[in-house]
Amino acid sequence: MNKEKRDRLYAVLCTVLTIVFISVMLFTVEKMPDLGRADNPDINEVMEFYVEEGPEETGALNAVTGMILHYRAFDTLGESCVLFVSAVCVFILLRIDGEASNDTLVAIDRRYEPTDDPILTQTFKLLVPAVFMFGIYITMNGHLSPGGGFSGGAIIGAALLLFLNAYGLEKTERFMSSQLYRRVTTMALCFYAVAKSYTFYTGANGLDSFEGAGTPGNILSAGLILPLNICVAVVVSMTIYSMYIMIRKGGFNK
Amino acid sequence: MTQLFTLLKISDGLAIQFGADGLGRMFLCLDTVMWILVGIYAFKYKEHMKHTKRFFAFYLLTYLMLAALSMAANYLTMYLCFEFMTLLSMPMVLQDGTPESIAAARKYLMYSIFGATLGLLGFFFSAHYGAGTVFTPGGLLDPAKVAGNESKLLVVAFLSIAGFSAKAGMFPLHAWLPTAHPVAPAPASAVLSGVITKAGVLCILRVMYQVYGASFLAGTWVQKALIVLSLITVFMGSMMAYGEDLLKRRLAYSTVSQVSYVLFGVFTLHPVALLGALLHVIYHSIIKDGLFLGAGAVIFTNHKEYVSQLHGMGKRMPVTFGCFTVCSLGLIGIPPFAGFLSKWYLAAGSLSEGLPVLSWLGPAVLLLSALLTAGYLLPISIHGFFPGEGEKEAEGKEAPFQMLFPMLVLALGVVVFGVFAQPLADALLRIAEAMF
Amino acid sequence: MSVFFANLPEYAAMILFGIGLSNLMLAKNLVKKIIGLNIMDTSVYLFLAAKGYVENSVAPIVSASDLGHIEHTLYTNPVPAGLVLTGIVVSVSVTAVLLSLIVRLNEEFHTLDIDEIIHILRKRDREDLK
Amino acid sequence: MSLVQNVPAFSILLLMLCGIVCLVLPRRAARHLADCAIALVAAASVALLVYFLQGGAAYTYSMGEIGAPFGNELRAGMLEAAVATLFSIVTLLSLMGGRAHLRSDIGRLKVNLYYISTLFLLCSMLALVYTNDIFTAYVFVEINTITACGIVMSKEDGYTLAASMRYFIMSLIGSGLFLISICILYAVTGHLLMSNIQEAVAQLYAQGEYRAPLQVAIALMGVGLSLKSALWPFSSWLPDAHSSASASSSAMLSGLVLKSFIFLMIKIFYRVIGAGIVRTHAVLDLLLVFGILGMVMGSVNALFERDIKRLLAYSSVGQIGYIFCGVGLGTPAGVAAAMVQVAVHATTKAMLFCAAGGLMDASGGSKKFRDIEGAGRRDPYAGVAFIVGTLSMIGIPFFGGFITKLSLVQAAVTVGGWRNLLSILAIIVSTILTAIYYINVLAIIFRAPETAPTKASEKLKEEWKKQVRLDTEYEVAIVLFILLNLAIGLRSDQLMQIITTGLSMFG
Repeated sequence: MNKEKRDRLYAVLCTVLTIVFISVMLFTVEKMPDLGRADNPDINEVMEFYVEEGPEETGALNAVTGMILHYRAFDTLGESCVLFVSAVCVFILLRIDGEASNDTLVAIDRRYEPTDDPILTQTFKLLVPAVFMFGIYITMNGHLSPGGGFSGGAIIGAALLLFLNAYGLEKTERFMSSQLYRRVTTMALCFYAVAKSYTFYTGANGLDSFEGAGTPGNILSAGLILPLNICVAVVVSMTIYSMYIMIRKGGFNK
Repeated sequence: MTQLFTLLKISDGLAIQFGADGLGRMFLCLDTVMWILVGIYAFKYKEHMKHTKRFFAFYLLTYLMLAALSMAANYLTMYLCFEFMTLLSMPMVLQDGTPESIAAARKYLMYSIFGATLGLLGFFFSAHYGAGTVFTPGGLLDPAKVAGNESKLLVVAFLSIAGFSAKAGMFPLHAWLPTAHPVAPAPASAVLSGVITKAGVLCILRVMYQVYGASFLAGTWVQKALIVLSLITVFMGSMMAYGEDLLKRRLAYSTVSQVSYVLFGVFTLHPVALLGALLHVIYHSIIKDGLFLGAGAVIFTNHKEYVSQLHGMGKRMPVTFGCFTVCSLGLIGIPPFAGFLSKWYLAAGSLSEGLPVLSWLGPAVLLLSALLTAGYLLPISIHGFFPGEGEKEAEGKEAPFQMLFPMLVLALGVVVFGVFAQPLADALLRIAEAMF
Repeated sequence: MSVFFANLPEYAAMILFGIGLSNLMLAKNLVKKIIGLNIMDTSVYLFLAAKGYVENSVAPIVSASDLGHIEHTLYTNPVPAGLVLTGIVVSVSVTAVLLSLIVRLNEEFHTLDIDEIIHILRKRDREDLK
Repeated sequence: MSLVQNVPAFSILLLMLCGIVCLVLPRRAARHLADCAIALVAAASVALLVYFLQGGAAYTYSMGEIGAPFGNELRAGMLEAAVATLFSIVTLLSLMGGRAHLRSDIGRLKVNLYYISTLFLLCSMLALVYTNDIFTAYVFVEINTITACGIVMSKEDGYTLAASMRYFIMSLIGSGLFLISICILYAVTGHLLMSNIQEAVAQLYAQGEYRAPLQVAIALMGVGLSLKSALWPFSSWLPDAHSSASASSSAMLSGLVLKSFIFLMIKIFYRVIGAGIVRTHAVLDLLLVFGILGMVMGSVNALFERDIKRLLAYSSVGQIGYIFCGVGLGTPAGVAAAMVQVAVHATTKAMLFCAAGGLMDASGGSKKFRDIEGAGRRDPYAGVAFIVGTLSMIGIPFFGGFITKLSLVQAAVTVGGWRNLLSILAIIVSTILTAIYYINVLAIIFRAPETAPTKASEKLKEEWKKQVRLDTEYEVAIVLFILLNLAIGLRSDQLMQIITTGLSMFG
């Protein structure tokens, strides 16, 4: 059975498999609880607790952020680790260490830098401060308004890339060096892990923790949630920037 | 099994336990005597061999495992010793290191491991369906557990017995014997065919009589199939040996057929036939070791491996060929010598067993194969002593005395056990009765 | 008829999942496989978001004033929203690793077809054996 | 809550912390930190196991002070503690065993990245073992997949990159299906914690509501996780990935990563859905049939291999078939047999992969059979390791393999019917095939140089003559592996007792 026949058979098999899969799933979804009805199984005491007692207990008006960073914090710690580990994998793959001379970089055309088109650089220079401010606002008010560490971090990451394209590699690398990346990411994640293991330990063993809720509504009201939001934002933005620089240049600074 | 010695106990189901019963003691004596005689022979034969230290190390380790096997008190210990005896006896086959010997050793290992795995399957089932684990005459299967699924157990019984018979060279799994013997050094092949095949027979005896129990297997398709297989081997072994020119391969084929004599006696599940089988175990060990040591002596002194080269060798090597002839007569079953009594009991036991066709077909095949045995053994002696005028007589000198002494002892044994067989037969009859 | 349209977003999600799955299995080009993967994951998040929706309700962000007496039926379910957030981060990181793998594979084999890459590797094996 | 009950959370968070800190440490410091962290976690798991052996009951450890149905939870029992101990010890030994290969395979500056991936791999495996919340399980399944690819990719040659791409795509299909089944279960029951879901599912089954979504969710869960743990039809990626990675990575991949997904599947079948409901479901028969096919096909493929690591990888596919056969039988005895095989295969296969690394060192770094002739004599540690591995695989009593076969056959016999017949047939066939190709390997690595009709090139001949300098860490690791194997073989009764009581506590 030569190659084409095998590929055709594989293609036919896959399409048939997918069609069967879609039909089975449509059949099951049809049997599932209807959309939006108030008495669905998932509108139960868990959801009620998160929406009603959540804000008082955690001080976060945004119930989703309260749930993510206080009740299901172990999940979100896993989340940040997923980001961290994927950054490590990208380093393993793309980072060119030390001895790679300039011509290898040119050979893989990783020295490519867009010619600085005046219109773009001027608009970027106008946009960069606004985007930074917006990102920081989203992160800081994560527990009071929609947003939080992940979305704020993504916006700050995007702002960093804008800065890189506006001011070019040399200026960016003056402050975005490899040491900075490693130290800041490690500090943020270590703070996150240590803070959360403290709350896990005290919670599980029934000790009372200092984490007060403060008066819900103003910035410092949500105990640990604000610092954790900042850490998550730092990790997310750093990861986005490092992945971009790895694919583009294979390293932080040469 | 009177009192048990537990070497290692993991749980009630898994333990290494040893206990001496009649059967075990008989096999232990047989192994020990054979090992001493062949050992004396090997001390002289080792001048032809490289790596002699390695050979004797594995020679003794195999003896250790054989002794442990005969003393094993439960299925697990027996399987463990059987497996290690295979692994330790394999280096003796590849002693010369030639590519053929490596191929033969690998074939030997593959057949034995295949057989042992089937035996392992038997252990799993006996562990699950058995009342206890120690060998008990009449079988250790718990009737309550066995009630529903006899057919399943019969299949497993057939597979495990067929597995162990791989070592005893029964028909479907016999191919390793004719390839292993020509390449192995003479003492190794003497021990391999004389005693190690009997280990397979011992395992089959234990499994048939002391795990499943004679009553469980009597009259079933398993017994009939096994008897048919053994008869095929008996006939096929003698036919193949008849046409074989390489002396050691001829003797290997004769081993295949003679051990199946024993298996035929074991499978008929009748005390007298079992007595015949046990007697034949002893007689065949003595005779086959004598034959192989004779063949080894011929190879050692005059480097002649083919039967056609031995015309007139009897005059040059009178003692060797004398013992060779005595052993051949014993194997054929001529009355005053050892072989006759065992074949007699085998035939008597099979006839009184009453299985429809097989009870008379068995003795007929045995008789026919006895004639064939005469056909492939006597010409060696006849041409050896009375070569025709025409052919050129082979030159050569007699083997050294250290090699002749074991052959003489064995030949003497064939005569003694032939004539004064009654005490031996009574002892073995008691063992045979105790098995049911 | 209303029953059919009751779960419209879930139907869309399942069909999208099927499309993503088939794309992931059938596409020759690796980048297309990654696109298929993203379609698959996004469809799951659509399914989750649809599960959290409660008719005429608002996002679960309470105002400071009515902290004491919150009526949970007015708000949508926050749990699926949290799961979607986590899921999106997982998809982002997995896609990043896959894309960097594709960059390295392209540098090494100069092709984006995984079957061709395997073919090249098998040829390398055969040369070593000779 | 005594101190030792914090061990599950402590070990996961400690590994996470050390993994994060390794980013800033240089190569040597990262190595020492990784070793100490894993050793500490191993010791803590042993302490937890002793706590349970002295009669401690299974307990749930809620992360943060919230009650049951709300926050995240871990659940620890005797079985989880035993599996965690096994995973951490085997990871430590694999790292030690493959240390020489780490220096040669991985770029000097990237070794600390390798240690980060290993630490997070073990952290995610322990999280999968302990977690009582299915969405946390999904998150750590993803970490597991990414880090497993990380340790394969760190060797950075053409084979590993292609292999990890195929592995990644196959795994992502698996986790996509797993995520869909989690969403369906959540939509139907409204809970994410395993014990709460079980109550809701039992109640739904009683009322007969949402029967179709539950059935589909169970089926997707089974297919998704078996896809990730290389059950036979989905295992085309396994031989490339495990044979091209460096010695310690393939040891960890083959020994542990596949097992963590299987343990998660057992946990979901028996704690999320409940034993009664799962036994009536057809997915168990599906797993049984594919497990049986895997046992046979894995061994058949391994027969024709001419490369030591690909042979071991194909034999892993066969051994995984044993585990799925045990799970597929559905009875507690079947699951116990599967867990015994998890323990035995983890130690044996990891040892064999480290020994294969030693063989490659002794024969100029080549994996081909014709180059490693007589390597067993040049590197006696690898030789003895392969002997012990072969004896265990053949099923010699008082070795690991024998205990697996014994417990699996006894589980199959109690089930009876076609399942019993097929699984016993498969066990016998796969044992014989395994015996054949392992004896083949022994014959090759112990062939005396002068008798071997080698086709090896001249350059290789002096390579063989050169005395092999083995580093002590590799020797210590192999010796400890052998002792671990013998311990499992000889203490099998206690292992079986731990597993059965663990399973009874499991529900």
